[in-house]
Amino acid sequence: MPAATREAVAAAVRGLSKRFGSTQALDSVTLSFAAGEVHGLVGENGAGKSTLGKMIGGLYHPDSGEIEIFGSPVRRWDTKRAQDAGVVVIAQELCLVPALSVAQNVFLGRERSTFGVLHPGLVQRYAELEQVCGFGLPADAPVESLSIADQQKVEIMRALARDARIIVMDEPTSSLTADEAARLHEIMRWLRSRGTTVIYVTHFLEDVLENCDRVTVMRDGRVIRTSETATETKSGLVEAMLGEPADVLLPERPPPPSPEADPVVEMREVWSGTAVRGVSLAVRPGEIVGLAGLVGSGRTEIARALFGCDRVDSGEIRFCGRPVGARSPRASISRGMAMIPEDRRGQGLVLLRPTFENVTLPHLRGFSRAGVLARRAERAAVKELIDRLGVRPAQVDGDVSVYSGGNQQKVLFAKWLLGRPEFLILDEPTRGVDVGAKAKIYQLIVDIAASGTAVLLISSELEEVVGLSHRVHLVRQGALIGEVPADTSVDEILQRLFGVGEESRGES
Amino acid sequence: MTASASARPAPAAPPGVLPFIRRYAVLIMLAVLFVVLSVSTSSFLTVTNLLNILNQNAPLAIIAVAGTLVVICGGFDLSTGAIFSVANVVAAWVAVNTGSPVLGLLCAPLVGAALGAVNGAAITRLRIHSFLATLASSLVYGGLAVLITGGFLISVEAPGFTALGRGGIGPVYYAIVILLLFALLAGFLLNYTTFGRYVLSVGGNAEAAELSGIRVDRVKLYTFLFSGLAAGVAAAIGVSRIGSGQPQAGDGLQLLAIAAVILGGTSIYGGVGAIWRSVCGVYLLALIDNGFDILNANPFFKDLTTGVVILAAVALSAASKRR
Amino acid sequence: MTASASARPAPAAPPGVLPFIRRYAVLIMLAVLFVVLSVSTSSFLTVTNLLNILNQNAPLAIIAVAGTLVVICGGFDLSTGAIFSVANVVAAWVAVNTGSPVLGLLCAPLVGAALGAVNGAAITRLRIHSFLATLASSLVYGGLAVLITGGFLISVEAPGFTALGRGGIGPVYYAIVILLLFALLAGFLLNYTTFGRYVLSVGGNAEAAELSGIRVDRVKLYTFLFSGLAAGVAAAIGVSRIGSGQPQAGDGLQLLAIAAVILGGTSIYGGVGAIWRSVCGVYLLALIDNGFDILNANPFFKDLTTGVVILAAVALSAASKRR
Amino acid sequence: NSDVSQVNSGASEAPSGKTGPVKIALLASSSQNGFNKAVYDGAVAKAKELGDVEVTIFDGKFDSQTQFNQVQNVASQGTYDGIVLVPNDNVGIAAAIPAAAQAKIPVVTTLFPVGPKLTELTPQVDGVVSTVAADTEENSKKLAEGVVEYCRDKDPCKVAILIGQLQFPFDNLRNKAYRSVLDPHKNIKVVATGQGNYDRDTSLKAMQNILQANPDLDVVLSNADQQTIGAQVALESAGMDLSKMYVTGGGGSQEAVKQVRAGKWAADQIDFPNSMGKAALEQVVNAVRGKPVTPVVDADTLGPVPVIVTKEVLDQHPGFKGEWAD
Ligand SMILES: Nc1ncnc2c1ncn2[C@@H]1O[C@H](COP(=O)(O)OP(=O)(O)OP(=O)(O)O)[C@@H](O)[C@H]1O
Ligand SMILES: Nc1ncnc2c1ncn2[C@@H]1O[C@H](COP(=O)(O)OP(=O)(O)OP(=O)(O)O)[C@@H](O)[C@H]1O
Ligand SMILES: [Mg+2]
Ligand SMILES: [Mg+2]
Repeated sequence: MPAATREAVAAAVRGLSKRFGSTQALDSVTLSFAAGEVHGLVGENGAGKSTLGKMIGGLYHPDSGEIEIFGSPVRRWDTKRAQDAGVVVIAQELCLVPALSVAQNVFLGRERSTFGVLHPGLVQRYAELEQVCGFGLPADAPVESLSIADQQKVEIMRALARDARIIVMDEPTSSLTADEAARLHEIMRWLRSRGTTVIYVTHFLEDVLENCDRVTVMRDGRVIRTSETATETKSGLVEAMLGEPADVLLPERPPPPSPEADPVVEMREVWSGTAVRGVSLAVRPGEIVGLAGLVGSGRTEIARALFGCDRVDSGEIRFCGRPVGARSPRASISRGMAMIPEDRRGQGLVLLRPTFENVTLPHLRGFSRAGVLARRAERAAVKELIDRLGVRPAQVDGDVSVYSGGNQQKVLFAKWLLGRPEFLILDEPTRGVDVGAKAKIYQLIVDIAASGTAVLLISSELEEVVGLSHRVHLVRQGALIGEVPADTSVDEILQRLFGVGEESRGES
Repeated sequence: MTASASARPAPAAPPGVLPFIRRYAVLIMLAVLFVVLSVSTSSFLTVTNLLNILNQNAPLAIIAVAGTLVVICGGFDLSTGAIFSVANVVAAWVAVNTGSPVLGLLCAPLVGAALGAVNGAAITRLRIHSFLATLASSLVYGGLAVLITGGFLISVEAPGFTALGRGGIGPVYYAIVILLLFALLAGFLLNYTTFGRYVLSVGGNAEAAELSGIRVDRVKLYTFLFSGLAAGVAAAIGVSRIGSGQPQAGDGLQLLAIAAVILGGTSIYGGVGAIWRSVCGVYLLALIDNGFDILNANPFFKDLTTGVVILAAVALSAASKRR
Repeated sequence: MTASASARPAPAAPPGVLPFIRRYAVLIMLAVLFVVLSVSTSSFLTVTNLLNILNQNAPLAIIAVAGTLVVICGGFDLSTGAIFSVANVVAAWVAVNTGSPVLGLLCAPLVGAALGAVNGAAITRLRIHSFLATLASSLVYGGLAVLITGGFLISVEAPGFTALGRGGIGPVYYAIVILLLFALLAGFLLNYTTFGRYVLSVGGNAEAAELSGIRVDRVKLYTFLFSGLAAGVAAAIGVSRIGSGQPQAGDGLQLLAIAAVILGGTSIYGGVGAIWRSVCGVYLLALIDNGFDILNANPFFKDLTTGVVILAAVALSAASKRR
Repeated sequence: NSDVSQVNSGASEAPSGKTGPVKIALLASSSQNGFNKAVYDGAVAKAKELGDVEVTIFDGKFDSQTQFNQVQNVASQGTYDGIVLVPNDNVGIAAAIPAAAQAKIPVVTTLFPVGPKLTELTPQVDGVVSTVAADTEENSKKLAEGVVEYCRDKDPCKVAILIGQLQFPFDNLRNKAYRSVLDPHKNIKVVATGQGNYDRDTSLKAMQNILQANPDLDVVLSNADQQTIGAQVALESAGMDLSKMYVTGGGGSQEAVKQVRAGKWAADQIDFPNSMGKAALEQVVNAVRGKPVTPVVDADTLGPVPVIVTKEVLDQHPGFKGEWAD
C-alpha cells in the first residue's frame, strides 16, 4: 500500500456520460484516481470500462461531464494532448502498426528528432527500456511477424516508453501467460514506486485483489462502488459486478468417453511448417482434450493444421477413422469440424455484418434452396440459438462490431453450434471475457461435449484447461511433450512446460 | 439471461435526422437536383426528357450495378470500359460476318462474361490486387479491340441490328427495361441468395469467410465475371444504338461507373453497399449533365459544378461523423 | 535479450530466390526490358536517348514520388492531373502578365501546394474518403483551369521562360536534376524523419497512430499538400518545356502516376512502400513507350504490350505467394 | 472535287419556313478547345449578322456518348430549332440524328461528314441537311504530295509521320492516304509512325524518341499543328534546322501560319473553323426558315487561301492570320 501520495488526485472524472447510438455506455460517472496507486476497474463485458479509459486517454469525447488531470480540468482533449499531459492508454484491442518494427512501434510519436530529422540510436533507447521490462523482444522484428502475445508486450512497452504519469491498461494480460502476467504486475509495482498511477482494467479478479490498491466496480455504465482492495473478496466483487450472487466455479465435466471408443479425429506424426513438429493426438466423441503450452509454443498452429488452414508437410490426419483427403477449412467444415479462432475480430467475425449473417455464414446451404435464402428460417434458427446462449442484446440484426467481447464470443459459439459439429476446436475461447460470461462459456463447453461433440481446447489459462479437459497435452516448441490427466495441478504443469530444472522465461 | 441485461437498450438503428441524412445522402441530393431542375425549366419534367435520361445512361448504370458487387466484395474493376469496347466490336463483327444481328448482339454478353472471368482468374490465381490487374487487363483488352477492327469502325447494315438500342416497349426503351431487370437481379443476388451473402462476407472479412468454409477465390471470380457480363450487356445496347462497333466505344466508362458506385455510398473498403445506391449515383451525375444542357448554362462551369455536387453529396453522407 | 526469446526463430528476411524476385519484381522487369531494348536496337543505349527518357518522364515521376507518400499514408490523389493543369496555366498567365518568367514558374509550385492543402483539408475536415474527394476536387480544379484561360492556351513569349524545361547542367536536363532532388527529399522524409515515420504508421494503422498521440489528420493533410506541391513543380517543368499553358495539360497524369506507384509495388492498402519503387514504375512504362517509338513498332500493339508487361511485373511480384 | 451546288433539298426535313426568333444548338466536340471555339465564334458572328438568331454551345467533352445524348436531349426538348454539329464520332452520332429529324430539327455537320462513309460529303443520314467539310482523304494526299516533291532528289528521304491516334477512324484514314502517296516512291522511307494525340507534350516525347533511332530525318509529316509545335521543340533542341527539312502541320492555326511564314514549317493544311461556323449557321438557319440549303459546302473554298499553304502562298496573302488559336 503506497502511503504518502494517497491524497494527491492524478485524474478525476465528474458526471461523465457517453452514448453510442442508443447504448448509454457511460452514465454520469464520477470517480477519482489517486497519484501513485494501482486502481483496478472491473465489471462485466460492456460495463463501460474501456469507454471510460478511452475518454481519459483522449480517444473519445464525452457527451457531458468533465475530466480533470492533476487538478486542472481539460478542455480540448485528444490523444496528443493527453500524452503531452502524461496520460497513456493501452487499448484493449491490439493496436499496432504492422509493418513497423518493435522499437519503432514502441517509440511511435515519441521519436527523438531535430527539426523533424530522426536521431539514430533507437535501438539503444529500446535496449534501456527492455532492461526494465525484460520481455525479450527483438528490436527490429516487424510487429506483424509477432504472435498476439508478443504484440501485447509491445503495447505495454509502448506505454512505458512514454514516461507516463497515468497509464490506463485495458486488459493487458488477456493473452499473456501466467509468468508474463506476473512480470507485468512487477512492472506495475515498479511504476507505482515511481509515483505513476495505473488504471488496471481486467477480468482476472485474483490479479485485482493481489495487485491493486483500490478497485472500482462498474455495471451498465455506472460506478457501483470504489473500495480498498484489502476489504474486498472475489465473490463480493462478482456479486457487485453482476448485481446478483454468482457461481464462479468450473462446472462439472461430462463423463469421459470409454477409452476404447474410436477417436473422431486423430493426428499422426503431423509436421507443418516450423511450428508443428511431429504431433500425434486423438480426440474421442464427448471428450475434451486440452492443449497447454506457453505462449508461442505452437498450439494455434496445431489447430490450424488440423482444420486445414495451413499445409501439412508430412504425417496423417484421420477423421472418423479414415484419412482425410483434400484439406481446407471448407473440406473440414463439410466433414463436421469447426474452429473458433483465437483472433475473434480478425478471423472469426465479419464485423460489418449483423449477428445472424455471422452465425449462418458456414451453413447457408442448409438455409437455401437453389442458392436462394430462406431468410425467415435463417433468422428463426439464429434467434433461438442466441437466446439459448444468452447473447445480449439478443437481436438477430445486432451489430456485432459494438458487442462486448463476451458477446462476440458467444456469437462465434452460435455460429458453429448451429452446424452441430462432431469436432470443435476452441482457441482461447475466454480471452477478454468477463467472469459471468466465462462461467456461461464453461457451461457451454461442457454441454457441447456432453452432447457427444469432441472438443480440442486451447487456453493460456491453465486453470481453465485442467479444470475442463479430460486429458491435457503439454506443448513445447511445436511438439507434444507429454500428457497429463485431468485436475493435475497448475504448478506441476508449469514445471513440466518449462522443463524441470530450467528457469522460467523473463527471468535473468 | 440476467436481469441487468434487459435493462440496457439494444443498439438499434440510431434515431435522429443526422443519421438519416448520412444514410440517404445520395438520394437526397438526387431529389434536390430533381426539384431544382423541375422548377428551373419546363423542359426538364417531361416524359420524353426523363425517359431520355434513363435511356442514355442505362448502359453505364448496368455496369455500375454489377460493379457494386465487385466493390462490395473488396475489388475494383477498371476494365469494364475496355470489355465494353471488345464486346461491341465483336458484336458488330459477328453481325456483319454472319449476317445475323441477333447472333452478334448475343455475342457481346458472352464475350464480356468471358473477359470478366479472365480478370477474375488472373486476380485469384496470381493473387494480385484487382486494381492493378484490371488496369493491366484493360490495356490488353483495349488493344484487342483495336486489333479486331484494325482501327476502323465496323458498320452494321443488317436490318434489325438497331432494334435493341433504339426500340422499346411503347415509349419505354428496351435499355431501361434491361437496366431494371439487371438491377433487380443484382439486388436479388445480393440480398436473397447465398452468393450475395458470400460477397458481403468476403468483402467484410476475407479471412473469416475463408475460415467459415467459403471459397473466397470463387466468389471473387464470380463478381468479376458478373461485372464483365454487365459490360457486355451494356455493349450490346451501345453497339445496337450506334449501329457500328468502335474500338474506343467504352473509353472512360469504367471510371464513371466506379465514381457512381462510390458516390452512391458503397464503401470502398468492401463489405457494405447497395445496388440502388449506385443507380442513384449514375443518375445524379446524369442529372447534372442534363441540367446543363437544358438550362443552357455555360459549359465552362459544368465540371466545376459536378465536382461541387459530388463534394456536397459526400460531405452530407459524412455529416458530423465525429466521435 | 533473454535466452528464451532468441530460441524463437527471428522473422528475418526470408531467404531464397523467390522472395528476392517478389521483392524486386519491378526492378527485374525494368532490367529485362532494358536489356531487350539494348540488344534490339543500337539507338536505345545511347546517352542522349537515356537522358531523353529520364527527362521526358521527370514531371510524371515527380508526381509519382509524392504520390507514393499519399498511398503509403492510405490515401489516393486523383487530382494531381487537374492541379498540374491549374498550376501550368497560372504560371503562364503570371509570366505573361508580369513579364517575369521566374515569377510565373515560381507560382506553379505554390498554387500546387495550396490546392493540395485544400484537398487535405476537405478530406480530413469532412472525413470523406480521399478517392472520392480528389475525384471531385479534380473536376473543380479542372474547371478552374478552363475558366482561367477561357479555354485557350496562354503562349508565353518571355525569353528565358523555357530555360527550366529545356535547359540543363551540361547534358543533364534540369528536370532530371529536380526529379533526383525530389526523390531524395521524399526518400529522406520517408525514412529519416518523424514525418515519414508518421506517414508509415498512419497508413499502417491509423488508430494505432492516433493512440500514439500522432495527429493523424495533420499527417494526411501534409501528404496531400506534398502531392499538390509535386504536381505544381511538375507543371512548372511542363509549361516551361512547351512554352505555353494549357487547361488540359495535366489530363490523365493522375492515373499514370497512381499506376506507376502501384506497379512499383507500394501497397494499395498503405503502410508500406518505397520511393524508388514508384520511380521504377514510371520508367518501366516509359521504356515501353520509348521502345515502340524507336523500334518503329506498330502502335496498335502498344497498349496490349503495356498491359502484358504490367501483368508480368505484378505476377512476378506475387510469384508463388500461395500457401 | 465536290462542287457547291445549289439544290433545294430541305423541303422534307425543314419545317416549312419558321418566322420569328431562331435558336440554334451548337454541339461542339469540346467547348474547351480553340478550334471549336472558333467554329462557335463564327456561328455567333453570322447569327448577329442575320439577326434574331441565338446560338448556344454544348460541351461534347471529346466523348461520343456525351454528344449522342446531347443530340437526343436537344431533339426532345423543343427549345432549339436547329443543330450545328462538330462530331466527335461521325458514325455513332448518326444513330441519334433520326430523333432530330423526327422533331423536325435540321442538322448541319461541320468538319466531318456524319455517317458510315468517311469520305462521302453528301448527307448520308436522314436529318442532316448539309455538310460543311472538306475531303479529308484528298487533302491528306495533297499534303503528302508536297513531301514527294521535296524528296525528289533525295535518296533515301527519311520521313516520320506524326498522327493523332491511329485508332481514330479519320486519323487512320489520313495515315493510309499519306502512305498511298509516299509508298510508291522507292526513295521515300517512312522510318517512324508516332502518335501525337493532338498534344504538344506527347508529340515532343514521341519526336525525341524517334530522333534517337533516326537522327537524320528529312521530313516530319504531321496532321495537326499542336503536334508539330511539340515536335519542333524536340527537333530544335536536337540542333536540327527546320528550314532545311520539310515539316508540316495541319489545322491552320495562327501559330502554324506564323511558322510557315517564318519558313520553319514547309507547309500546312489549312482549316477555316470560323468560316465553317459561319457557313454552317447560314445553312441551318436557311433550313429552319425554309430557304434553299446547300447540301455540301466544301470547306476548302471558304477561306482566302488554298487548302495547302506554303511560304510562297502566304506571301501572296499577307493579311491571312489563321482562323483559330489553340
Ligand atoms: N465505438 C462504439 N460504438 C458503439 N457502441 C460502442 C462503442 N464502443 C463501445 N460501445 C458500447 O458501449 C458499451 C460499453 O462498452 P465498453 O467497451 O466500454 O465495455 P467494457 O466494459 O470495456 O467491456 P469489455 O469487458 O467487454 O471490454 C457496450 O455496450 C458497447 O457495445
Ligand atoms: N505470423 C507469424 N510469422 C512468423 N512466425 C509466427 C507467426 N505467428 C506465429 N509465429 C510463430 O509460430 C510459433 C507458434 O505461435 P502460436 O501463436 O501458434 O503459438 P500459441 O501456442 O498458439 O500461442 P498463442 O498463445 O500466441 O496463441 C511461434 O514460434 C511464433 O513465433
Ligand atoms: Mg473493454
Ligand atoms: Mg494461439
